[in-house]
Amino acid sequence: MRLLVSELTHRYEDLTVLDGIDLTLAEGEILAVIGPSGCGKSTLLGIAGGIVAPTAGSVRVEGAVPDGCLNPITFIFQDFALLPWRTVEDNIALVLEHHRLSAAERRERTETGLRRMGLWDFRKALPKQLSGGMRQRVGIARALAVRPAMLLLDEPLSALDAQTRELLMDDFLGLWRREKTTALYVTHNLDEALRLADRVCVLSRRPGRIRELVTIEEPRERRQEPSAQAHLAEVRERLWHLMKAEAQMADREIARA
Amino acid sequence: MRLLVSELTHRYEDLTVLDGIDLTLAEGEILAVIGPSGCGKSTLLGIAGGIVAPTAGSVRVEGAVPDGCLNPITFIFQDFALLPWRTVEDNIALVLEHHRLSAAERRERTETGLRRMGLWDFRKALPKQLSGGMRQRVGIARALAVRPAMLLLDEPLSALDAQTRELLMDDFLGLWRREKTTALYVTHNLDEALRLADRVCVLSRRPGRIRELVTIEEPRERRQEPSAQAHLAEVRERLWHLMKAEAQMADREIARA
Amino acid sequence: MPDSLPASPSAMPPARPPAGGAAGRTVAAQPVRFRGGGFTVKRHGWAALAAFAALLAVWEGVSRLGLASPLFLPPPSAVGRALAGMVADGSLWLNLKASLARIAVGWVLGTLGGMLVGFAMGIFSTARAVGVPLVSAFFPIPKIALLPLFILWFGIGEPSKFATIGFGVFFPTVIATYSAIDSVPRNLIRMAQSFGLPWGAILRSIVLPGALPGILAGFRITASIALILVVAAEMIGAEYGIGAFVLMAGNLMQTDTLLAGVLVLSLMGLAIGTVLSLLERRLLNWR
Amino acid sequence: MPDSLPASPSAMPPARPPAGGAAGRTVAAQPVRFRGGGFTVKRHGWAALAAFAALLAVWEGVSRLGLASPLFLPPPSAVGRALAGMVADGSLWLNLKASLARIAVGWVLGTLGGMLVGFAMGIFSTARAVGVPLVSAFFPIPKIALLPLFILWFGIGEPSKFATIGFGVFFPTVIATYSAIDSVPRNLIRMAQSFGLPWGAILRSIVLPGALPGILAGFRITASIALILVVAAEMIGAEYGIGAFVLMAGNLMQTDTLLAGVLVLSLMGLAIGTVLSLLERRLLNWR
Amino acid sequence: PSAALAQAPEKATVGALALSSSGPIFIAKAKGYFAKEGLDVDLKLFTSAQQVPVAVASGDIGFGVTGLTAGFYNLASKGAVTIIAAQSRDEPGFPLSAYMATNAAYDAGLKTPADLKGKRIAITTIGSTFHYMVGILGQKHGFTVKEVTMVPLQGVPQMVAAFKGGQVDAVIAPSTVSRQLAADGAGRILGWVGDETPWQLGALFTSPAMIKEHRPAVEKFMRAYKTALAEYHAAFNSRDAAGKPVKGPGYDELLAIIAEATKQKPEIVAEGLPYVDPQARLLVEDVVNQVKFWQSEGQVDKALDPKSVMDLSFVGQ
Ligand SMILES: Nc1ncnc2c1ncn2[C@@H]1O[C@H](COP(=O)(O)OP(=O)(O)OP(=O)(O)O)[C@@H](O)[C@H]1O
Ligand SMILES: Nc1ncnc2c1ncn2[C@@H]1O[C@H](COP(=O)(O)OP(=O)(O)OP(=O)(O)O)[C@@H](O)[C@H]1O
Ligand SMILES: [Mg+2]
Ligand SMILES: [Mg+2]
Repeated sequence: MRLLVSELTHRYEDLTVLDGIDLTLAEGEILAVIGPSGCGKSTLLGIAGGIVAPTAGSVRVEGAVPDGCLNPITFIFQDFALLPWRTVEDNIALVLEHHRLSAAERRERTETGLRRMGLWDFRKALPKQLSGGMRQRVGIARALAVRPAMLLLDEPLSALDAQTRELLMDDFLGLWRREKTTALYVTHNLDEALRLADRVCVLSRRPGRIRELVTIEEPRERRQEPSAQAHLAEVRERLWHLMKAEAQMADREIARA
Repeated sequence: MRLLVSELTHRYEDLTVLDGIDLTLAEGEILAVIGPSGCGKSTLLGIAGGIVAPTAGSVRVEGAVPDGCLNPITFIFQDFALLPWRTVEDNIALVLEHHRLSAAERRERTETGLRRMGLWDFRKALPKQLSGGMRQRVGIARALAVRPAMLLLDEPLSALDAQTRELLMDDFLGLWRREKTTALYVTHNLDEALRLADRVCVLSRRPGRIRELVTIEEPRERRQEPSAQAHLAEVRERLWHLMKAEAQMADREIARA
Repeated sequence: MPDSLPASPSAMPPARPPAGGAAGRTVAAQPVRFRGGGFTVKRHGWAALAAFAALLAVWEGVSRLGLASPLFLPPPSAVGRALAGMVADGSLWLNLKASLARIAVGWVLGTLGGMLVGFAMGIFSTARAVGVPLVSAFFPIPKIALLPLFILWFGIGEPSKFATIGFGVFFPTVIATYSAIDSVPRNLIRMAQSFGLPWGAILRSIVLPGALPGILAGFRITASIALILVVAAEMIGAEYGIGAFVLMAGNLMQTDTLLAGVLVLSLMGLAIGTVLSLLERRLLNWR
Repeated sequence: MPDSLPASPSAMPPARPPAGGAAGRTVAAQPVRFRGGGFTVKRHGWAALAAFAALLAVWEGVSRLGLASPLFLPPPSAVGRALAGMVADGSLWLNLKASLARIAVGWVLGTLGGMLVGFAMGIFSTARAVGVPLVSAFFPIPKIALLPLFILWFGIGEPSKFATIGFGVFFPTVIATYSAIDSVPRNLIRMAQSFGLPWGAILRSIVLPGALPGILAGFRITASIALILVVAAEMIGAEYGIGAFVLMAGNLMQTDTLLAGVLVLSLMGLAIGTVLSLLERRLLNWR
Repeated sequence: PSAALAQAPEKATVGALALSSSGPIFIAKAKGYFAKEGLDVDLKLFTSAQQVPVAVASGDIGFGVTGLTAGFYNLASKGAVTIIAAQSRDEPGFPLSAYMATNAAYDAGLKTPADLKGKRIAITTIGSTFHYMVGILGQKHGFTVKEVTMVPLQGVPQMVAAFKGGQVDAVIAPSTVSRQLAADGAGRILGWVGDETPWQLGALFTSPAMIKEHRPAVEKFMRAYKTALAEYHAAFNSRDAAGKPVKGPGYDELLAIIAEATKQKPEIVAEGLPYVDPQARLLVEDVVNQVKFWQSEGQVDKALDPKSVMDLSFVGQ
């Protein structure tokens, strides 16, 4: 599925957070969005997912929807958003409950998700019994259960420790290799963007405007190889250069009380 | 100040979290401690700081204490631990209040901390009005106000976004260049350890034992230079190799309910 | 995939889910459907006033139309007249003054005692272990059942009234206080210990301000309880007081005067609630 | 640095802080001093029993030594005898049954009504805006003041008793419910919306279970209130009931019987508290 | 009404307090006099006199017997209740309520009821029978209620507690309570209300609607009530020349009925049996005085015509 964002502007009361965003995601593309804190990244994602109503401008989708898709545009959250009172498998079942699926189909989808994410042995566990990494795996399994056409990821790894982050990035790469789902990936972390994205969209400090769209030429599969490092270091340098001043200023800005 | 940890073992009820730790920190050394989640890193730091009473073994200190030191062993916390009801300057003043300092001395220490951390304009702000990075800067200013001989840092950057993390690492480097304070730095993040530490202590999964003590040969000041990258990449590879299996297993371990 | 699928797959789940395994579809460009919103609290300043006005209108209407006998439900106009009468002959102020003094003293005593015990239970494990069951045993004892004993213990003067209100306020304050102390973030206490702050300073600078929100929330409940108990308290030989006034009106079956007294209690409740809101906004502006 | 500095600088702040700017010192190897601990709640199962035993002993002692007249404060042995008498002649069960039925029905009605209104106020902004001031106006109205009107409105049978308890329970339940709904994490609701869950499913699967802890905490308060109000309720022409029993014992100045009745109320409070704890442990095991 | 309807017993409920002053009602019920009239009468017991007329006003019960209070007259003034017959009354030689002084007050000179002027007297509530008793005592001895301090304590137990604790100088207490207090040495009985100021303590009442719509039923109720009254009067109200009680016909049987209904020991009941008029006639003068007294106290609407609170057609006065 393709995403077409045009002339998008958003205001919370009198605070403008997004200003004239124009953006197109190609079928199967992964676009990373980086930008200083408070610049409107989560808002942009919310608008793309139909959770926030934009003040002006439009977000449209078109293109292929996979077989059996129940929720074409699906979020993966930073805080996992698991129901603490449901077991792992019931958390996944939640998003299937209000669809008319056969019991077998429902079971099949839950089980596939559990197995793919290595959660099978933990299907009866409550979220509180899981580590952060396991919880995000549940979040991913839940998203996969609806067979999405597009994933919106809002800093999916930033609540995790660095080691678990590395492990989950491998999971994501495996996922995309199989599914080719279009994805909008919001992050603060240049390394994540460099590892996962086809293009990186750099937003300015609030009100968020597109400062630059940087394409990473190296294919995803080869980015771990030594030969790729030079190009990646160069892109990294360029992105960090774009970011640093904005980040410094944003960090020193007193939040609205 | 030097830190001498010997034969340290700690149990919470019947859960052994640290087992026979022997460790020596040299004067002015920065030792990073990495290890999977739940392996006892925070416990080790708590014991070193006199906040947790060890089950067995001893932690001793000796050596130089800087001029005007009020609290030789001082923590910097992951969650900043600021009093939300106090302004920035009063949060710093808190740790000076119960000492018999002259008003001038107290003012001087607070002001120095505020200015050094670029907080002067925010001295009247409440913590809720600050970004995460600014909050941790207040935490650092507070620690500096007591002129510590040794800093214990428990994942001081892991609650921050990647960009702010980069900025604060620069602050830490500046700090150590001036103060030469001994430091025990707990982190999950290999990049932080590689950027800041003299040596890296890798702990095993719970019960935490020392798996290896890796020395980073490259001096801290030169680690950003291209010539250092080869050595650092090699150390990184080695550390990640030591970590990965343990991290994977720890991540999949159901926490004690 | 069955062709009963809707043409709009955007953010909308298909109305009939797929049963088979045909190939995926392609959809034409279409806007993302909004599916958020709701579950937030917006302010509607006018609504409260409108509600009160509507309530009064319905009440008056019911009486005017003769749907309820004025004995059973005197119309607001009659209640208003009774209230105006109280204002005119000065009895409102006389009664209000007497009750306010009792509420103030009783509430302050109960609150101080409750906070003291609550702090002890919040800080010392032994005090907690002893206190919790005692509180749950004594809390549900109805004050009115003990009135004769209160007279024997405290006489019929003001002390027994202070005691009635004070005991009613004491137990909820104890519970609110120790729960509030439980909710003080432990990391702040560990921080203070790591900087070598003495025990007293930790109590004063961390535990007390950290428990303040919970304690203030408790005040909201105990203020209502104090108002409720002023009637029980003034059962005991009170000459003046809103509670005594209401009791007398009830005994004399003067339902309009009774409701006028109840209205005064209600207004006192609203007033105290407002004061507490202001206090919270001032003291807890750091939240 | 002044030489008045203690030899132990480890985790201990210097007793006399430095005033001047001499050079740093060096200290010999010494263990890090422990400065943590405290401010946690440990369980002391025995303490509660010991406290109750001590309380009873002192009370009995005071009576035995003649420090308090048996009319004013009958010794626990006399209260125990009175209670045994109630058990023997079956009146305990008769009274308990009547009161339990009233508490149960009144509490259930008040709770259902309160949860319904509380849910409306938790979900709809307009209901909230209308409800909050109405609740703060009606909450502090003392039920005993309204007894004469309750008789007129609900008669002298069981309905007026249910109403007394029900209204007492209603308002705290409303407050507990809408506060509990406020505390349901908004991110879970946004998640459900993003998966296209219908409004009713969000309510059922997310808002209701998420609000449960707060609602159960409210039950603790309303259970105590129901016990307190059973006495007020049974002021209205009740033949049997613990409240009526206590009132009658008071009328006959039988203080030992009175306290036996109060003891029964207290034990009911403890029993209900225990049941709620078990319920919480079962329903909220996910916390 | 058809024959079938006439055969089915008519339902009625009567409210009363569990006191011996309600004796005639208990007797009429226990001995089946209501049933004989074709009435199925339910007895509803209350704990406070104030609630009985309210229950009549609300339509929960058809009849009530209890003491007359200001609240009663307020309900009467709103057309909710009407007195149709007498209940008990305070009569010389019948010790129902005692004026009692604490020992301290007695020693300080409170020796007779006339000395109560200027003293602190515990009563149940403003507008209660106790309040009126203070009022008529004042009428007799030339003081107004303003010249005594009445301490309303809502209930007898609180009054006893305040009396024992020395919080008040005096109390007007029911005979059982006052004898107990005197026996305990907590205070002294100064005299009896019946001896000092005889008055119409209680009445049988119903709602005007009842009289209007179910007059035959009211008449049946009255016949049964009067039968019981006469029996009660014969058994308990006889006195010998010295004023000592004489056991009349059926004494033990009726005493047992009342003891059963009030859940008290017969000996206790026997000590406090009040006087009743065998024809259920009211002390009309006193009822008028009561209304005027409450009106002068500002507790009953001045517009109320004292005569309008009574319907004397059933007792033929
Ligand atoms: N519901 C809301 N009402 C009012 N202001 C809001 C709301 N949500 C967000 N904001 C404000 O809008 C701005 C942008 O918020 P947003 O969450 O989109 O930023 P972000 O780029 O995701 O930031 P971060 O990197 O910290 O996640 C912030 O200043 C925030 O305070
Ligand atoms: N006060 C305590 N009582 C009981 N168990 C505890 C306590 N504190 C920590 N633990 C347990 O001890 C183990 C080690 O905890 P610790 O916080 O030292 O680990 P850590 O290495 O800092 O983990 P992380 O990387 O997640 O911060 C964990 O399993 C934890 O659940
Ligand atoms: Mg965001
Ligand atoms: Mg830790």
